[in-house]
Amino acid sequence: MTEPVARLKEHAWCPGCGNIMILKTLDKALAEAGVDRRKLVLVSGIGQAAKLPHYTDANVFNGLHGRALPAATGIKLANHELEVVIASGDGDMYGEGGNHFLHAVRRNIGIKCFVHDNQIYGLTKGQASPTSDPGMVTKVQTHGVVSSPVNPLALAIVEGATFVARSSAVVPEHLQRTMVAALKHRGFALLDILHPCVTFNRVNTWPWYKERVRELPADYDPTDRTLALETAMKWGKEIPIGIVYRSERKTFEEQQPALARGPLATTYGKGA
Amino acid sequence: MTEPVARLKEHAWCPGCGNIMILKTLDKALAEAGVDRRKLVLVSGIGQAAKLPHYTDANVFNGLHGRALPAATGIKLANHELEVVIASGDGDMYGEGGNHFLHAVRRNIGIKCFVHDNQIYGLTKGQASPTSDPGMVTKVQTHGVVSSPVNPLALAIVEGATFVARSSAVVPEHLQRTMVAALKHRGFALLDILHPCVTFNRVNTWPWYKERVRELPADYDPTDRTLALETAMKWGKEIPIGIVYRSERKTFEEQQPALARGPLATTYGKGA
Amino acid sequence: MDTNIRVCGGAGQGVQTTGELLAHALAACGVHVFSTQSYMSRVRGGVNSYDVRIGDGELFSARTDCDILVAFNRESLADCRGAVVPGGTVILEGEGGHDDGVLGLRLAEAARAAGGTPLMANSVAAGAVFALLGYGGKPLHDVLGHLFAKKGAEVVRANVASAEKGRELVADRVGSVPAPKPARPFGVVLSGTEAVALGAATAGVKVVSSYPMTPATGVFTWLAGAADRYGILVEQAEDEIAAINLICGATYAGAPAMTTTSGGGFALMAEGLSLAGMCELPAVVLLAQRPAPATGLPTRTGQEDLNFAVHAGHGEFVRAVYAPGTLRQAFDLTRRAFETAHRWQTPVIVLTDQYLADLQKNVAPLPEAAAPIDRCILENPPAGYRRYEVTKNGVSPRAIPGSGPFVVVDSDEHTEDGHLTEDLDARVRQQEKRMRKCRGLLDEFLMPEVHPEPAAEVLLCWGSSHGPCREAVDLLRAEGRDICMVHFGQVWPINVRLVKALLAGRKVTAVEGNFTAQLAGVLKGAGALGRFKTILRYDGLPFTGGEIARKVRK
Amino acid sequence: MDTNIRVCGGAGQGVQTTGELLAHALAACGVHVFSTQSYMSRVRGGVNSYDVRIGDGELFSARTDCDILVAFNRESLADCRGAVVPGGTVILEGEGGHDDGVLGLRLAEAARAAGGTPLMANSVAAGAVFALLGYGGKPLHDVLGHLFAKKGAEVVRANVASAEKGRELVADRVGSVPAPKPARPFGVVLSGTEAVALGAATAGVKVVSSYPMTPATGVFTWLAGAADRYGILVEQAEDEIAAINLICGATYAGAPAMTTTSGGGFALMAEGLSLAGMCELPAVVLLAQRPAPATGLPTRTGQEDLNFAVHAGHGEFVRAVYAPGTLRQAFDLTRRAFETAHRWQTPVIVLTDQYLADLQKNVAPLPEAAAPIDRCILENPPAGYRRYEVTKNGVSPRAIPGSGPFVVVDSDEHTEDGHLTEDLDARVRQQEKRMRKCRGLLDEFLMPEVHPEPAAEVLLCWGSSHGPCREAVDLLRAEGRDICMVHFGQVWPINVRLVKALLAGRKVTAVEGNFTAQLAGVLKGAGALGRFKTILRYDGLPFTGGEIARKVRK
Ligand SMILES: Cc1ncc(C[n+]2csc(CCOP(=O)(O)OP(=O)(O)O)c2C)c(N)n1
Ligand SMILES: Cc1ncc(C[n+]2csc(CCOP(=O)(O)OP(=O)(O)O)c2C)c(N)n1
Ligand code: SF4
Ligand code: SF4
Ligand SMILES: [Mg+2]
Ligand SMILES: [Mg+2]
Repeated sequence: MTEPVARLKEHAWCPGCGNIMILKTLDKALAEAGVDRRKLVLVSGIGQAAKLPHYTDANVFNGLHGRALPAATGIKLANHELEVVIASGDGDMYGEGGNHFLHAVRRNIGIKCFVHDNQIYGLTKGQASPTSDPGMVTKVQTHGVVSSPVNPLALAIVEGATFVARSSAVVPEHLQRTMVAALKHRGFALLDILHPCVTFNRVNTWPWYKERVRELPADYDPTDRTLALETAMKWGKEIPIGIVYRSERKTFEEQQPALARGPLATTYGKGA
Repeated sequence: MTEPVARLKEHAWCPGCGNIMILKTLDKALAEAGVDRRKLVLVSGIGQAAKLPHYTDANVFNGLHGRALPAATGIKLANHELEVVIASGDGDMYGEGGNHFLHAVRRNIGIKCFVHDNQIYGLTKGQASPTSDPGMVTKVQTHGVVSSPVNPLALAIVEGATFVARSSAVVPEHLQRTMVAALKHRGFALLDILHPCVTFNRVNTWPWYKERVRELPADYDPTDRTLALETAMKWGKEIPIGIVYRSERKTFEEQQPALARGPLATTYGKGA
Repeated sequence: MDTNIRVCGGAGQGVQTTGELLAHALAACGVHVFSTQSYMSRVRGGVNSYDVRIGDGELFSARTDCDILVAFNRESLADCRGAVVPGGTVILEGEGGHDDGVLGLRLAEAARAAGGTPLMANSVAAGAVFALLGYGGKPLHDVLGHLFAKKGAEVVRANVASAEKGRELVADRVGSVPAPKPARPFGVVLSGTEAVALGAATAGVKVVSSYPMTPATGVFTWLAGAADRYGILVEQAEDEIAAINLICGATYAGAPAMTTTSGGGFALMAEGLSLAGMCELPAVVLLAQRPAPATGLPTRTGQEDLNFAVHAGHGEFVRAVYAPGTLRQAFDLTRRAFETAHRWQTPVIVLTDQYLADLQKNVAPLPEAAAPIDRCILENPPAGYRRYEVTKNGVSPRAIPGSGPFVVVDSDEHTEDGHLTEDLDARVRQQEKRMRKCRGLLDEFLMPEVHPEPAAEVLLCWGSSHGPCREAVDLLRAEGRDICMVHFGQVWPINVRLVKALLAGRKVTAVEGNFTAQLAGVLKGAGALGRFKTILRYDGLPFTGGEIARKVRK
Repeated sequence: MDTNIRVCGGAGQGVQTTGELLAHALAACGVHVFSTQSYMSRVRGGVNSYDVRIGDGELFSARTDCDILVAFNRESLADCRGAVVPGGTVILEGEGGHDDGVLGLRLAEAARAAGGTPLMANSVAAGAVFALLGYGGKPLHDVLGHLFAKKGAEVVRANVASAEKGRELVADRVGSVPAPKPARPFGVVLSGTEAVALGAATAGVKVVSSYPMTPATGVFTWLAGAADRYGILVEQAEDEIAAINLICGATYAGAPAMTTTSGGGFALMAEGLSLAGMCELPAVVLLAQRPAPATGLPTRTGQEDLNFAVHAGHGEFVRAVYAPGTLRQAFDLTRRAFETAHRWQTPVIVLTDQYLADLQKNVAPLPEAAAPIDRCILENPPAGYRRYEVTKNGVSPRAIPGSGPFVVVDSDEHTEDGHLTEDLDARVRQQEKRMRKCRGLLDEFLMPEVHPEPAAEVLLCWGSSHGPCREAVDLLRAEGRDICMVHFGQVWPINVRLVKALLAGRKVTAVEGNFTAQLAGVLKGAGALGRFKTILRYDGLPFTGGEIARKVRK
C-alpha cells in the first residue's frame, strides 16, 4: 500500500480568513480522533469553504455547488467503511443545498457535515447568504436583507438529527473538541462553524464572533430536546456554542440489508 | 368585465379521496373569506392534490412538480393585489419542493400554502413521501420507511413562519375555519391538511385520522413559540389540529420599494 | 393470421389486470403475444385500454383496430367502438342483451354467481374471450392459479369459476372469432420495463437512486423488489438532483450505479450529467420518454428527448446514448450502458419510452446468468498514482478511495492528480484527453440493424419504433417494395463514416415519434445523411406497422 | 497605431482598480480604448491581469502581447513577462533599480510618501503609465476625482498626488513608449455587462430573480443597483430552479422578467425552460458562458453552451437564442430578447460569456431613453376568452390574471382554455400551434452581419468572437486576401434558406470558443452549410484578432 501523496502547499484564501483556522483545526481533530486518512473522503460543493479538501491529505470528492450531501450519501452507501466528512459553506449547504440538508437529517446517515458559516457568499464576492443577518446591505441586497435567517440547528433538531453542534473558528480549541465529538458520532452530525469572511462580511467579524460566542454550561443536557431547541433559537448578544443536541437512533446504513455483507464497492464480484 | 367561465364539471380523483372534501371546503372557505375569484390565483405543482385548481373557478397556474412556491412568489411579486393560494401535496411541497418551502417561510411572503398531506405519493401510485410514517411498506420501500418523517409545522415555526396550522379533510368544519383564518393572514400561511389516500395509503385511513385528530384547546396560545413547537412535535395517538403558531412581522412585499407604486403588472408602462 | 383483443374501462376497473391475465394465458396457449397499454394520468375513471394481439408468427407492433373489444363501462365503449373491425365482437359489462352489435354481459354479476367478488369480472371477461377465440380454458386456469396463489386456494377457485362463467356467457359463440392455432407454448412473457431492469441487475448495478416518475418508475420498482436477490441498495431520493449526484458519489466510491427518470427529471439532472462528464464517472441514466414539453402527457409515449439527451449538460463532454428497440435490446443495451460507462469512464444514457416500457411479448428467456460487468478498476494503484493521467485513448487508470493512494476528483478543471487548477495548458490537456474518448466510443459504435437487408428505400428509426417499422417493412416487401428498416440502437455518438456508407444513395424516410425528426437531424448534422422524408407522430401514441405502411404507400 | 498596457498581480492587489482607472482615464485622453480582464477564481493571490489597449482607430479585440507591463508582484511578473514585446517596458512593484530590463519602482512607498495608503500604489502605477505614454496628467486626475468623489476630498487629493509621484518615478522616460495621439475625447466607456443590463432595464424588465454565478452576477448586481431608478423588483433566489420558476410566475402575472446565470445554473433551469415553452411564457434567460463541464474554469471564457441552449429542456418547443458580439448588440439583442419573448410568447436566451461581460470600450452612448417593450397583452379580454386559442401564426391572445376572465395555464398538455386534457387530438392541435411560432421567428430572423462585404473566404462566428474575427478580417484584407466575417447575432432558430444563400460557394472557417464547432454543426444540421474548416480554442481565453489572422494564413 502506498503512502498518501497529495497535498497542495498553498491555499487560495485571504489572509485572516476563518477557513484557514478551520483547516488547521480539522487536521488536528482528525489526528486526535484517529481517523485513517486513507479511509477518509472529504466531500465538498463549491465555494471558499468547499476548497478545503484540496489543502490536506485525503480522498476528495469536490462536486457541484450545493450537492455535497447527495454525493457524500452515494459514497457512504457504496462504501460505508469510509469516513465521509463534508466541508461546505452556508450558501452551499443551506441555500442551493437546502433540500438535501433537510432530507439527510431525516436519514441519519453517518456523514459528518461541517458547515463553514460566514453568513455570506464569499466566492461570488459578497451577496447575502441564507444565514446573513437581517438588514445586512450588499450589492444585491441594496436595502438590506429582508428574510429572516435560516436556523440550521433548529431545523436539524426538529427534523430528527442526532448530533447538532455549533462552534467557531474564533475558538479553535472548542472547535477541535466539537469536531472530534462529531467524528465519533455514529449517525449524521451537523457542525455549524461560525467564521469571519474578512473580505466581504464587514458585520460578522473576528471580534464580533469573539464577543458573542458562549460555551454551553458544563451541566447542559444535550439530550433534552426542548432545551436544545431553545438553545438553538438563541442568536444575538450571546451565541451558544457546543453540542446543542444529541440523541441515539439507528443510522441509515445500519438499516440497509444490502450492506450486511460488507461495503458494496469492495465486495463487488466476490461471490454471493 | 366578463364573468368567470372556467369550471370542469368532473374531477379525476378516486371516490372517497380526501381531496374531494378539501376542494368542497376550499370553495366554502373562499366564499366565507370574501375572496374575489377574479383576483384569485390557484397555484399548484404536479400530483393528485395539484389537480385541484382545475376543478373550481379561479385563475390557475399549474406548474412543475415541486415548484408551486417559486411560481407563486413570482406571481405575488408581479401583482401583489392578487390572492395567491397554493394547492400542493406532501411530495410536491416537502420532497421535490423542500428547498423552496424553507426559503418561502423565511421571506414571509403573503402566499397561502395549503398542503394536502396524504403521507404518500398518490399520482405516481404509492411510494413513500417525506411525511410517510416510519415502517410503512411500499413497492419501493420494501423493508419499510427508514427515515424519520419531515415535520413541516416545526420546520416552519423555527424558520420564521407567521402562520402555521394543521387540519384535516376528516373534520371539514375545522378545516374551513382554519382555511378562512389562513386566507385572512397577511404573511405566509402554512396549512398542512391531513387527508386519506384511499387507494394507496392503507395505514393512514379516514378512521385512522378521525381517531387521532384533536382540536387545540380554546385557551391554547398560538403566539407562544415554545408551546407551539411542542405542539408541532406531537404525532401519534393524538394529533393536534388548529392554528399551532401565529406571529406578526412585515411581509416580504411590504418591504419592497419597487412595489410602492402599485402592482408591477398593472402599472407597467403607466408613467413613472 | 393475427387477432387483436382490446380491453378498455376506467382506471381502477381492472383493465390492466385483465390485460395481463390475457397476455400470460394466451402465451400459455402457444401463440405469439404482443401487448401494449394506453392509460391516462389518473388513478380512477377516464378511459384506459390494454391491447393483446396474438398471432401464429412473431408480432412486432400493435394494431389500431381490434377484433374483440371488452368494455367495462359505456364511456370507454364510446371511445373505442370505432376501432372494432367490421364483424368484430364487442362485450360490454352491465346490461344483458345483444343490442346494436354489442354483446351486453353481466360480468360482475357472473363473478358473484361464481362465488367471487365484483372485481373478478376481469376473470369472467377473460373466460369469455378465451371461448370466443375457441381456446380451451386450461391455460387460463393455470395462469389464474399462478397469479392468485399467494391469496389462497379460495381466491384461485373463485377466479377459475368466474372464468368458466365467462365461457358460459358466450356459450353460443364459442370459436366465433378467427384466431391463430395454438401450438406448443414457448418463451416467457416480458415487458420492456422488466428487460431493462434485468439488464441492470445482471450487469451488477449496486446503487439505484431515483425519484418516481412515469414511465421510469417501473424499472425503479422492479429493482427495489429484486434488491434483496441481487444485493442492490435502492434509495428513493428527495429529488432528481439528489439522485444523480448520489449515483455520481456512489460510482466514485466504486459501486456501479444508476438512476431512472423521465424528461422533467432528466432536465433537473443535466448539471449532474456534466459533473459525471468532468469527473469521468460511469453514471448510468435511464431516460424513459413521454410527451412533453413540461408535464405534457405523463402516461403517453413519445421520442422527443433525443436531442436533449445528446446535448444535456453545460460544456462539452463525451457520452453514449443507447435506444433499445426490442426486449432483447432493452436487456443487452442496458448491460452495454454499464460496460461502456465503466470502460470509458463517462456517463451513459439509456433512452426508452412508455411504449417500450409497457409492451409485452413472449420471447426467449433472457440470459439472467450473464456475468456482472468489469468495473475496470485498478486493483493495486502504484505509488504516484494519478487519477487523471493523460493517456492516448483518453482513459485514465481508475482507482477507488480506500484502496491505497488518494483518489481526488474535482468538478473544477484539474491537474492529472485531480486537484483544481487554473493552469490553462493543463486545462487543454485534460479537455483533449476527455474528448479523445469519443474515438474509442466510435470504434465500438453499434451499427444500426438493417432488416432484412439493404434496399433502395430505407425506413430510418431508433428506439421503440423498431417493431412498428419492422412490421411495416415486412408488409411492404410482401407487396414487392424494395424497402428496408435501418434501426439505430445507438444514437450517439454516430460513426459518420459507417452510417454514411450505409445510407448513401438510398431514399430515406425518418420514422420518429416527434415533431422535428430528431435522429435524422443528428445524422444530417454529422454529415451522415442528406435529404430525407419523414413520417412523424407526436400525439402520445406509438406507431403501428399498418399505419407506417399506409403512409409509405401514399 | 496601438499600444497595449497589461496590469497584473494577485487578487486583492488592485489589478482591477488600476485597469478600470486606466481604461477610463485613457478614454478621457481621446484615444480608442479596449480593455479585457483575465482572473482566477479566488479572492486573494494567484495571478490576475487587466489589459488596456489604446489606438487611434476603433479597436475590436485584445492583444496577446503588451508594450507596457505593470506587475504588482514577482509571481505575476514571471507569469506575464514572456508577453512583453521586445523593447517593451516592465514595471515591477517593490524593488528599486533597473535590473534585467525590469523597472523596479517602489509604488506603495511612493503612495505613502504622497500621503496616501499603500493601496494607492494603483494610482502611482497609473501615473507612471501615463508618463511613459507621454500623456498629460489631467484626464487621469479628473477620473480619480470622479472615482473617489464619494470618499472625500482628502482621498482624491492623495490619489492625485500618488499619480503625480508615479510620473516622477519615471521622469527620465516620459513619452518613451510609442502611443496613439490623443484627440477629442468621445463616447462613454462601457462593459458588456453594463450593455446587457441597460438593455434589460430599458426594455422594461420588472422582476429579476437570480442565484449568483460568475460571469452572470455582474448583470444581476447592476440591475439590483439600478432597481430603484427603474422600478425593478430584484430578488436573490434560493437556487436557480426557484429563479426560473419565479420568473415564469411573474411573466404569467404580467411583469416582464429575467433571470441571469451561467452553465451550471442554466442546467438546473432546463426543466423551467420547458415549462415556459409549454405555458408560452415570455421568460428571458441570460446565459453567460464559462468553460465547463461542471464547475470548469469559473472565471474564464468559452462558447461551449450553444448546443445546450438550443436543446435544453425536455420535449419540443420554440425558443430564440441571441448571441451579441458587440456592446451595441449586447444592448440591442437584450432588448430584442424581451420583444421576441413577448411577441411570440416563448422563452428567449441571451448567450454571452466572460469575455464579453468584462470587456470595455469607449463607444457612442447607448439610447437609454429607448421605450419599454410592448408586452402584447390583451387589454379587454372578451367573454369566452381562451388563453391557448389555436391561431394561424401560433400566437394566442394573452391576458393576465385579474383583468377579467380567468387565465388558466398548465404544464400538462391542455385545451384551448388552458385546462389539462388527455384528448390526444387537442394535444396535436396545441403542439402544432406552439411549433408554428417558429415560422414567425424565422421571418424575423436576424441576418448575420457580413463584414465588410461578402468574400470568397468566410470567417464564421457568433457571440463574443465578433471583435477578434473582425480585426482578423481587416488584417487579412489589408494583405489582399478576399475574406470576410459572417457573424451570427441570432444562433437559433436559423433561417436556412437565407443562410444557405449567403454561404453558398464560399470557403468557410468556423471560429468558435469550443471543441466541437457548435454553430457550424447547427448550420450543417439545418442544411445551411456544407464542408468547413475550424479555428477553435477551449483554454478559457478569448480569441485575439492577431491570432486568428495567423491561423488563417497557415
Ligand atoms: C449551480 C451553481 N450556482 C451558482 C454557483 C456559483 N457559486 C459558487 S460558490 C457560491 C456561493 C458560495 O457561498 P458559500 O456556500 O457560503 O461559500 P463561501 O464562499 O462563503 O465559503 C456560488 C453562488 C455555482 N458554482 N453553481
Ligand atoms: C420533476 C418531476 N419529477 C417527478 C414527477 C412525477 N410525479 C408527479 S406527482 C409526484 C408525487 C405526488 O405526490 P404528492 O405531491 O404527495 O401528491 P399526491 O399525488 O399524493 O396528491 C411525482 C413524483 C414529475 N411530474 N416531475
Ligand atoms: S473572500 Fe471571505 S471566505 Fe473567501 S477566502 Fe476571503 S475571507 Fe475567506
Ligand atoms: S390515488 Fe389517492 S390521492 Fe389520488 S385520487 Fe386516489 S385516493 Fe386520492
Ligand atoms: Mg459562506
Ligand atoms: Mg401525497
